[in-house]
Amino acid sequence: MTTETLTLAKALGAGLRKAMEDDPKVLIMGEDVGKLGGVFRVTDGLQKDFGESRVIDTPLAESGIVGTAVGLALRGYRPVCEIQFDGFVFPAVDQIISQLAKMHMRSLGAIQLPVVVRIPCGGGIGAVEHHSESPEVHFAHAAGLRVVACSNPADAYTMIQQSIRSADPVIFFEPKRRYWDKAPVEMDLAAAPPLHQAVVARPGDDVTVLAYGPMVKTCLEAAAADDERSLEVIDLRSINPLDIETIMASVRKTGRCVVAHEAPVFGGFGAELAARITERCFYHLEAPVLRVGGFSTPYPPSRVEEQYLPNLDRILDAVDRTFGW
Amino acid sequence: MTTETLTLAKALGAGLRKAMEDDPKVLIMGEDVGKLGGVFRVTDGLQKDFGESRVIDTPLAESGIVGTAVGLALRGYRPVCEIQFDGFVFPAVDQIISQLAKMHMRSLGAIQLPVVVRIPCGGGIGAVEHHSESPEVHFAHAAGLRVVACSNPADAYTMIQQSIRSADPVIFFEPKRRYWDKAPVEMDLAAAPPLHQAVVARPGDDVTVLAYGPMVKTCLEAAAADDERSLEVIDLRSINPLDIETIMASVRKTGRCVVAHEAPVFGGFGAELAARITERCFYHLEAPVLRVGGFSTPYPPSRVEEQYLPNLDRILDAVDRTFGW
Amino acid sequence: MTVDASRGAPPGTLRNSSAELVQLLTPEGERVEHPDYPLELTADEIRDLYRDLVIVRRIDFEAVALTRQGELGIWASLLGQEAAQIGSGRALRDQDMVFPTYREHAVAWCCGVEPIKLLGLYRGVNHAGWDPKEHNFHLYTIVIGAQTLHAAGYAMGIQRDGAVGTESGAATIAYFGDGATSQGDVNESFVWASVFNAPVVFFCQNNQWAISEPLEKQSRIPLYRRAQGFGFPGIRVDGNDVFACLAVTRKALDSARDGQGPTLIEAFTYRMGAHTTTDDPTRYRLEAELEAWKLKDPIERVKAYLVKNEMADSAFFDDVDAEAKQVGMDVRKQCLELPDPGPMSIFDHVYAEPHALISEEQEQFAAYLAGFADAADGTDGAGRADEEGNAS
Amino acid sequence: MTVDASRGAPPGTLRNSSAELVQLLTPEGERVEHPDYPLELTADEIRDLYRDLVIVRRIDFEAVALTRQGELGIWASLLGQEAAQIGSGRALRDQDMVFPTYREHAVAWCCGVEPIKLLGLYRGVNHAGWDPKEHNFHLYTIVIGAQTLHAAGYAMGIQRDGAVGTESGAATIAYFGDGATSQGDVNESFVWASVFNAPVVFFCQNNQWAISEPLEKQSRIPLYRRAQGFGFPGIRVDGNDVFACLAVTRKALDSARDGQGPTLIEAFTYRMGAHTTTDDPTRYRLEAELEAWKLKDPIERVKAYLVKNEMADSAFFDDVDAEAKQVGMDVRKQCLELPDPGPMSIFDHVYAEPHALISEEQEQFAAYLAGFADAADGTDGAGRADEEGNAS
Ligand SMILES: Cc1ncc(C[n+]2csc(CCOP(=O)(O)OP(=O)(O)O)c2C)c(N)n1
Ligand SMILES: Cc1ncc(C[n+]2csc(CCOP(=O)(O)OP(=O)(O)O)c2C)c(N)n1
Ligand SMILES: [Mg+2]
Ligand SMILES: [Mg+2]
Repeated sequence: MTTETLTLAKALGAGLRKAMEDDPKVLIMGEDVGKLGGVFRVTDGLQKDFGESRVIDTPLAESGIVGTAVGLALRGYRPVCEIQFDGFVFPAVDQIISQLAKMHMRSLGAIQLPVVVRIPCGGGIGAVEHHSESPEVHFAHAAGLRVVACSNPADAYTMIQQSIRSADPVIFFEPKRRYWDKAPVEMDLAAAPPLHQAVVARPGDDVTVLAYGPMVKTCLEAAAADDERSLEVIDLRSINPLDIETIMASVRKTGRCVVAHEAPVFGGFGAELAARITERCFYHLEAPVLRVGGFSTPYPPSRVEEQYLPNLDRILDAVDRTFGW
Repeated sequence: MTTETLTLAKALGAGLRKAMEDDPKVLIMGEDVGKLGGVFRVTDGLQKDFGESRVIDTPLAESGIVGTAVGLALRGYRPVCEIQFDGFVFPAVDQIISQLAKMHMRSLGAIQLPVVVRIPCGGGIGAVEHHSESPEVHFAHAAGLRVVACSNPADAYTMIQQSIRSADPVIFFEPKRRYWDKAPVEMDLAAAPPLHQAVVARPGDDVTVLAYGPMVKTCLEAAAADDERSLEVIDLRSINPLDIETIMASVRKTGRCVVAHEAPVFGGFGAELAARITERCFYHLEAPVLRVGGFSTPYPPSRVEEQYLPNLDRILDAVDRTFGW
Repeated sequence: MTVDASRGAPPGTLRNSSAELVQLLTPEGERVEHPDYPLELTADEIRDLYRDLVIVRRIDFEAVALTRQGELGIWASLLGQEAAQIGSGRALRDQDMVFPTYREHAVAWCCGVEPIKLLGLYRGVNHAGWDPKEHNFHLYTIVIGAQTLHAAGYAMGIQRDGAVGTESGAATIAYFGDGATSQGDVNESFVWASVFNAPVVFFCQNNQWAISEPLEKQSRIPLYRRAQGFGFPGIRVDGNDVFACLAVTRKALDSARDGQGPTLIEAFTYRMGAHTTTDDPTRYRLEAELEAWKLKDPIERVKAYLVKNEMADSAFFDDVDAEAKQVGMDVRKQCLELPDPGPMSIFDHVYAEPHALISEEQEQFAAYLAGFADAADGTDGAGRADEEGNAS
Repeated sequence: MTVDASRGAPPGTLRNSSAELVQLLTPEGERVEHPDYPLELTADEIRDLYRDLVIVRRIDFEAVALTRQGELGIWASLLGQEAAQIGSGRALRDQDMVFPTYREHAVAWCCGVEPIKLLGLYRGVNHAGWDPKEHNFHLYTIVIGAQTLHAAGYAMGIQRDGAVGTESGAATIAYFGDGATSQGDVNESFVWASVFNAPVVFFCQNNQWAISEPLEKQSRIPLYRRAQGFGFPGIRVDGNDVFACLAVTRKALDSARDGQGPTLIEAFTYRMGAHTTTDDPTRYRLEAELEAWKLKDPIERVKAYLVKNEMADSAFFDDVDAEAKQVGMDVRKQCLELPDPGPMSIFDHVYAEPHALISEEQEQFAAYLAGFADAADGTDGAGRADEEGNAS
């Protein structure tokens, strides 16, 4: 067991590097992933070490990136596509939802498409419009995809490798405002939980708080700040498939649940969580599952984004409300 | 008050024609909408009567259709775009979600985009793949859009006109397997309920059944078939904004609720309904809101679609289960 | 091939620029030579091409009939496009990979895909009935243009495998229609193929129509010139001339395999039938156009050539007809025997690896169906539940 | 402009094909004539162009400085592209409509958009600070290429208004970069514009880079030739030559307004600065390239021309510098004064008409914020709640 202290961005880079070393079929492709190492430097140094044929600066077109990745996977490669920012995944939605997601089923299992689409997501970095979106529910709803979100450097390192090894396509969300967070990373994959397992990030007794990606840290801070109640924070890690067992065990214990994500609440993934949990834990719930998320508006200008994004106060406010029911 | 008996497709055509007569700025655009009148003949005869400059056969590209419609709207027109089938809206998702939906907000209200995007949706007509999708939640989740779904000829006629008059962009879902259903249509718009109002399609006392688009008819059939219980069927008509008041009034009365749609349950619009209803009616609910929908798989080959689509039996099974809680 | 800077042809001329066309066999069955496309074919080879053409037309005919009889949900007929597909399909080598639309039945034939396998999609029993790897023939793609990017990516994989510029060099061929040239994806695939110099042949069957829309709605200049804008060669070939399609595609594939990068081939042809069996072309096009194209029939000219050159006698033609008829009857029989999928098949192959949600829904649905079986009450749902036996 | 059928230029030549370039003013300030682009400018007009160039560079400089000082979140500098933007921008008439990217600050200047209004987006106080209708200058578009379709659609609207081919004819101009040419949307806009013969000028500033990617990643032939593939004229102009950009754009706009349809202009220029203030070009490009382009500076050559032809004396240059400095200082001051949006502004303008969900969330959030105000307990959230006063 070796441990290194890395930022989340560097942990992803290390995971990508490891995957490329382990399997010569792994390719990196996207805009500016080569010499520049991506705008967040996640792929820094990879082109230098693995060459231009494995780390491919592509033309500027997201549908093209995913569409050609599908073709490369058909030829036996394992492409890892980078979408530069969340807001730029939409031109690729057709290739992702109609092609990538469905091909295994359409071919009656003859074709596997082990493609990973990395998407830096979420707000909080003071960016201009289209650079702070949280489009996860679009992919969670598209059968045939696996959808995961890492929240910390250790998971970033293992989950990216597990995703690349997956025989199915994986949409991999990276919490961009956590790219610079540092933490110890266990470099031995064997120790890691399975890709689609949720983990209790902080045990507690009074209320279950569910989050994934960037919101995990915020929820942990909220839990730490609450002196009165004991919050159990679960990092979902995977949103499709969902580890409903871990969630149920917690909610049945606490009887209360708050879900937090950055995407707008309306039609967001929190809706699925709330609906599913209520079905499973109806008689255990002391209050409805409450959702904290972005408002049902376009992502606002950055000078007001802190108000838009769920923060510690809004999460604790929701926790309070579950006790007031 | 004049009434005509029309199919849903013809009612839409009549509504479009009326809108074009009323306002010279209204345009129709899409693939095959001209001479052919669209593959479902909804725009039949319009090009002949209004000319090629108002009924535009476009090049074959959905992003282009919506993107140029945005431009036409910026110039003061009111384009009504037809997407030939649900599965072909994905190439236009970027123009819809990142451009059409956001422009009013981005311009601080300076720009209005009265664009309607008509999407024939859902399955049940024995079609090949990509022709039976139910992508409504993608748009419901995208702030800045209004999203509606008609279920019968009378609504088709009025709702399309109301949508065209809307100052905001409207995604307009048409239940393709109901295109040939006939019913009397009241030709006077003034009598119609507001676009975003849900209606009680069949009053009942024991359980609330929520549906929109193609599932309304199925739910009404289920209600008629249930001899034991009295089902109140609500036709949502609008899914964003949602007429939560009408829904709440019903659920508080019945204490039970079943939601039906064709889209996969996981991450589908039913999740939002279940979550929101539970928040509002927590102490009124005798059972969790149950969802009946497509499975979390790609839409299957047509010879098995009747098994995939929620039918009368599956709806009544869910109704039963709400009583067994 | 020279390209002028003109602002596009006036409407009408787009459909008529035979001057720019590579042709090796006239509609009358006369062999013509083209300096860039020498083609040597033995009598056997020509007879084989003829046989191919006749058989695929027959398969298509049978499928249209099956649709009329309600045995298929829909069918996209290749009538009129046989030469474009057989010519290009016979230019393929085993190692090449094909990315078809939904209409490339004759290319499938060239790749050895059993005709019956094409019918599953149209009957509604599956989304694709063959293993693409087995035949190097990818799934049919219905979303217009999407497959062209797959072809470009696959070609980049060929490059990465070092399988370009060698004896056993491989290439991909992407089929698409005239309408498809308007899609972003198709143009992006041109960007990718040219920038990476990938071994792709873009084979556009310009059948003059995209459902009801004539070519003028997609372009104001001949489509083969699109390639110019991306810096690779474009060539227009008589799509009803199987010799020319063979020669032109062979050269383009050789060039791709050899590391010379992509070529766009526009096969100038005509959709003799409806767009699909649900379409009604009388609403939008003139009978006269169809009549004019009948004179350019892709099969008749090969027959005329064979007869003129005494390469075939009536016994041969009778044999081919008989064989075609037999293939048609086999397809019909196999179609009627295609098993319906059982309800539980809905959950098959959604993921390659186990997936909790699928397993859960699968179990729930099985239990639900079992409930009907237990009750055996003869309702609609229960009736269908009986089909479960067919689930794979 | 002739186009050969070559398979694309070998790498490197793409950046160097000055032979194909329309140039009216050399880097040394020598006036050259081009038969297709006669241009008569008075001394006043030339001085005005010079003034424009200097002022927009100064505004840009100020914005970069403001970003360094943390007053803007990011800035996309136009350094080096002033001539392309001023030349094309000054070719516009009032009735024309501009569809910019995020870098067209100098075009905005030509359209009368007050510089401060451009800063809101970059400071993060709004997504766009101007009314597009007021200036016929659309919102900045960040999603690469999306605006080109808006321009094509708007141009179709101009056609429908009968405002083509008349004295007061109007046109649209769509700006985009070299990288954008790979996007599906941009190619679709070429299809639309050509098929409908719409009055659009596509103005591509080829500044050689798309963030870190050199032109070779987007195309293997010069970009202006892309238009050939769609059947409309493409022309390459020296993008650092304000005269040539003016003349070429004027002609293209005239042609569009006159009903001759679209033109693609490739303004061959160079991004002298970083992609944006968050970019570090030393990671991917050589200093030498920058040095070479410094010799082609768009402002210096106009200055040299003015001096050589005794059209301006040092007093004039001093005046312009002073004016530019003043504009810069004004922008700085106005920037610091830009009010932050209040939290409740999040809900403004999401819809043009009342929307139940927005109203509900708005009320809930107001109540939530009011809770903090009541408690006045000084936590983080409450602190922010105080900003609510600024809500519009
Ligand atoms: C993205 C997309 N949009 C629309 C359709 C509906 N559609 C099916 S075929 C077709 C016309 C295709 O024309 P073309 O590319 O010329 O091919 P052809 O059918 O003539 O072979 C259309 C519009 C589709 N399948 N995919
Ligand atoms: C659809 C989309 N993908 C990616 C990006 C991120 N991005 C912003 S600018 C840029 C490069 C643009 O290059 P070019 O078109 O040459 O314009 P330039 O910035 O050089 O003016 C990229 C990749 C984006 N804004 N939109
Ligand atoms: Mg066609
Ligand atoms: Mg550039």
